[in-house]
Amino acid sequence: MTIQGQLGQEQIAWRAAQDIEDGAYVNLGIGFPEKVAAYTIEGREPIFHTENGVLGFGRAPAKGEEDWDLINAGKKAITLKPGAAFFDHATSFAMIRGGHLDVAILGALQVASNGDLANWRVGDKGVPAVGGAMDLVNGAKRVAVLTDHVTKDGKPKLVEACTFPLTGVGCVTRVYTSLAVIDVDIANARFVLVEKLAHLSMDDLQSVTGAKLHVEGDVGELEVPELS
Amino acid sequence: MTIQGQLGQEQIAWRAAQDIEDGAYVNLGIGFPEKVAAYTIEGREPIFHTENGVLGFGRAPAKGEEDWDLINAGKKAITLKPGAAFFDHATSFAMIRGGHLDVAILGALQVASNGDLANWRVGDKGVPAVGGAMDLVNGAKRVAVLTDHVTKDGKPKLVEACTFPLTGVGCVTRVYTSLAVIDVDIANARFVLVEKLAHLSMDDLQSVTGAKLHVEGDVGELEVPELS
Amino acid sequence: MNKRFATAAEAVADVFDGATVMIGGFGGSGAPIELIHALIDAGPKNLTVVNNNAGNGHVGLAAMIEQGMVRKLICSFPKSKDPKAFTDRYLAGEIELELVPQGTLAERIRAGGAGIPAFYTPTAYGTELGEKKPTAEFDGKPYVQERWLKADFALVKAELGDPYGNLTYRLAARNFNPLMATAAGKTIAQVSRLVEAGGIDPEAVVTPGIFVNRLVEIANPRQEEVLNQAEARYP
Amino acid sequence: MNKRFATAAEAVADVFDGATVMIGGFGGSGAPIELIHALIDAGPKNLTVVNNNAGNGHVGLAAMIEQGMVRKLICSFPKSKDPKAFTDRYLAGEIELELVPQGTLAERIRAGGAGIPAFYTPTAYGTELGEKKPTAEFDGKPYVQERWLKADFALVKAELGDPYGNLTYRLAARNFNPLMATAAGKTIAQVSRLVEAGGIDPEAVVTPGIFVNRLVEIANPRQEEVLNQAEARYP
Repeated sequence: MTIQGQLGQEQIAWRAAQDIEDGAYVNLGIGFPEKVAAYTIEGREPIFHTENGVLGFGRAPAKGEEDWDLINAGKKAITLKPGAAFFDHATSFAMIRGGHLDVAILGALQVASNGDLANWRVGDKGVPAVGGAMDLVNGAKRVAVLTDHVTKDGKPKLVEACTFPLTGVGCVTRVYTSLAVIDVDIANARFVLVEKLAHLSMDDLQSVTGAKLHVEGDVGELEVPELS
Repeated sequence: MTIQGQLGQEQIAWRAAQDIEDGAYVNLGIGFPEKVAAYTIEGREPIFHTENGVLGFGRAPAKGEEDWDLINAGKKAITLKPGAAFFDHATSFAMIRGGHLDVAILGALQVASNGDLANWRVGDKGVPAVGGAMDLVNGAKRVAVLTDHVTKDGKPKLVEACTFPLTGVGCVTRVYTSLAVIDVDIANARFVLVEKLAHLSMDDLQSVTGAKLHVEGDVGELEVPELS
Repeated sequence: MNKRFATAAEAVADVFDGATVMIGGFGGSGAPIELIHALIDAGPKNLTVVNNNAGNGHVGLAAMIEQGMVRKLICSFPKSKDPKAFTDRYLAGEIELELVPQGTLAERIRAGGAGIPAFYTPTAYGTELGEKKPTAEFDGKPYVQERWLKADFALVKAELGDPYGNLTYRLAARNFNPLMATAAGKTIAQVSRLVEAGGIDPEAVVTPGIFVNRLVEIANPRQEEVLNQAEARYP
Repeated sequence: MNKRFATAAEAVADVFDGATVMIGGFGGSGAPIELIHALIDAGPKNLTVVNNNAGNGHVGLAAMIEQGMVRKLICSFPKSKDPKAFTDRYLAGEIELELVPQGTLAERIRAGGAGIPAFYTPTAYGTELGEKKPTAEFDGKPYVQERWLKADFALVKAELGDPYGNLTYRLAARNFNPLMATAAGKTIAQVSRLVEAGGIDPEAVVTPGIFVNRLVEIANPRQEEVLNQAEARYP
């Protein structure tokens, strides 16, 4: 099944940015989740944290202006905003593990309806690398995932139980996909549909989702923003 | 028995200072042990640590010159030497517990021949207070004790087994007393006499010591310094 | 982002009866006297207070104890030049004392802030302060298991603060303050000078703002030691 | 007191075959390139290296791996733009990998420096990186027990240093450096500028000198990222 009008990565990132509150302390995972920062809502000022010891960083510097001692967890050059702070790695993960971060936004290979997340390793092949993902999912007050709704070959990424190695157990509370916004009711191990693309039927959405989508009250319309 | 020519506190502190090496990181307990700093040997530069977060402090300021944000563990005003550093309490005790301090010098109620130390509490009466003593005895590379050889009413302070509540188990390696310098062979639970007052017989010294004093090789003469 | 509160009274107004409150300082050095006195004015009861000491004289923590606000004290060294406020109540059985070795106290608070529920330390092994605690051997050496310590509120004293809550500390007044700032639900800092964002070099920040919820500027803060030498009393 | 060594070669000369060596930095930020290259010149073998990453390109840690000096790597993220040095040897079974979540790696090193033999963390519970480790429940939540990590040597990169070994760090080049400085038998720091005693404000010291054994001044240190963009190789 080919679904028309799916959100692209930028649009998914835009949607996730709508839920970030003013003053929130936010860690964005390497790659796709980094895009969320660009869609910060006017009038709100989230403070971005990077594992390697910076709070309050801003956009990338102009090309040629990089200082390679000033990078983010993805090893990309960054700049500082007024009110930034540097600290060592133990303090950085004290912020994470100690529950001081409001939001962590990560990518996913699979998310299960019990909140389990798999996002660090496909199988036994190649070089495994975990970085700070396992700390983030166990520490942030809210753990959100950005992902295409299905894999490149059309398999569900939202599943009953993860088959890939886990990053964390019962940790994801909201998933932003190319088709929908879905909350995870961890206590009851179920997905609860929050928003979906207007033109997409419940049956079609369910058919590309690997676990039952529950509905409580109204399902909102997932906005398709026009991004320049 | 009254023993003539015993060392006073200043003289005991002087003797302990002879064993502090150049460049050693040293923590001096509140009160009597603090006197050791005054007898630092010319040409040696120990670096003094205080639990409340200062390395590299110096003498007390002149009266009226105190800054009460700059104090030692005994809450006495101090001054800084060039090369000093401030740090928080977790870091301060990381220095202690992590084995970074070369020497801790403490007072004692009792020291046992197995290296046990009792120095924080006499019994169940009154208000108990422990401070950093239990951390120091478990962390410093070398734990030395300064003490009168006997209590005010003549009872041994060097004993077979402590009867007062313990500060630490098997921790003291050397004791400087008013009569002698005694090493503690913790592994074999025995006191080994290093130096004694020249005019004091072995029998007289043993008679005021609560555990057997072993002798290995020569016993040195405990110097009686003339201090101005 | 502005964590500034206009007055100490507003900053501590929601400290509730029965709350656990960490109070920074080592003796008078780093003690947030104005926040403590504002808390005395507010008057919550049955507090559990975490501090290295138990107050000195009749101001600050000693005054809180005299006002009967403190049900339990968690500290390492409840002695001072003038410890009467605590001593009288302790000997009368009116205040509970949990005595903790100083390094263990610091590490328990740090663990609370860092999400480490328990750790092992050699400190207090084989002593009465290590009794009744789980023990374990690592590499042939025995250790005591200690639990994290957290609080509902932390009152800390800092030197500079900015609107984001970044803090620096003056001299040895740092001590427990940066640790306690990390371990409380609400961390309330009094700062001697509130600077604008960017007014603190990011490399010089000691407590990053993520750990701080509220800031009150108290220029020329009082020093407990100086108050005691003047035989001050609060209220 | 003067911990200064004249050259990087002298400072790393006693790193022995089979030693465990912590190397500071996060990617190229804070990586002590000159110390690493001096170590390559010295050529000890069978090293266990602790670093957040596994090198990038053909300089620094990647070059050490290419020289066959590294028997085992303890890290969180052995990937980079050009991870060939590690990847080839890892896939050929020529190098052992202990993969540790980044926060656990930081905390284990910090614990090593602080005399905490073990601690509990929620991180990795229920995952393959938490397998075979002791677990425990605290307040109804499950945790994994992790052990301290110590080394024979730590190579760190700092900005300012004084003869007592006090250090500051530049921007985000701080990262693992201050932790590793505390957790090694011998900590060797390259500093971009060696100042005299008193040349660092005591309040601005990040690593107090007690944690540092040796200092080498390397003015204008090379940056791994810049070297890699120039496709540099060492030796």
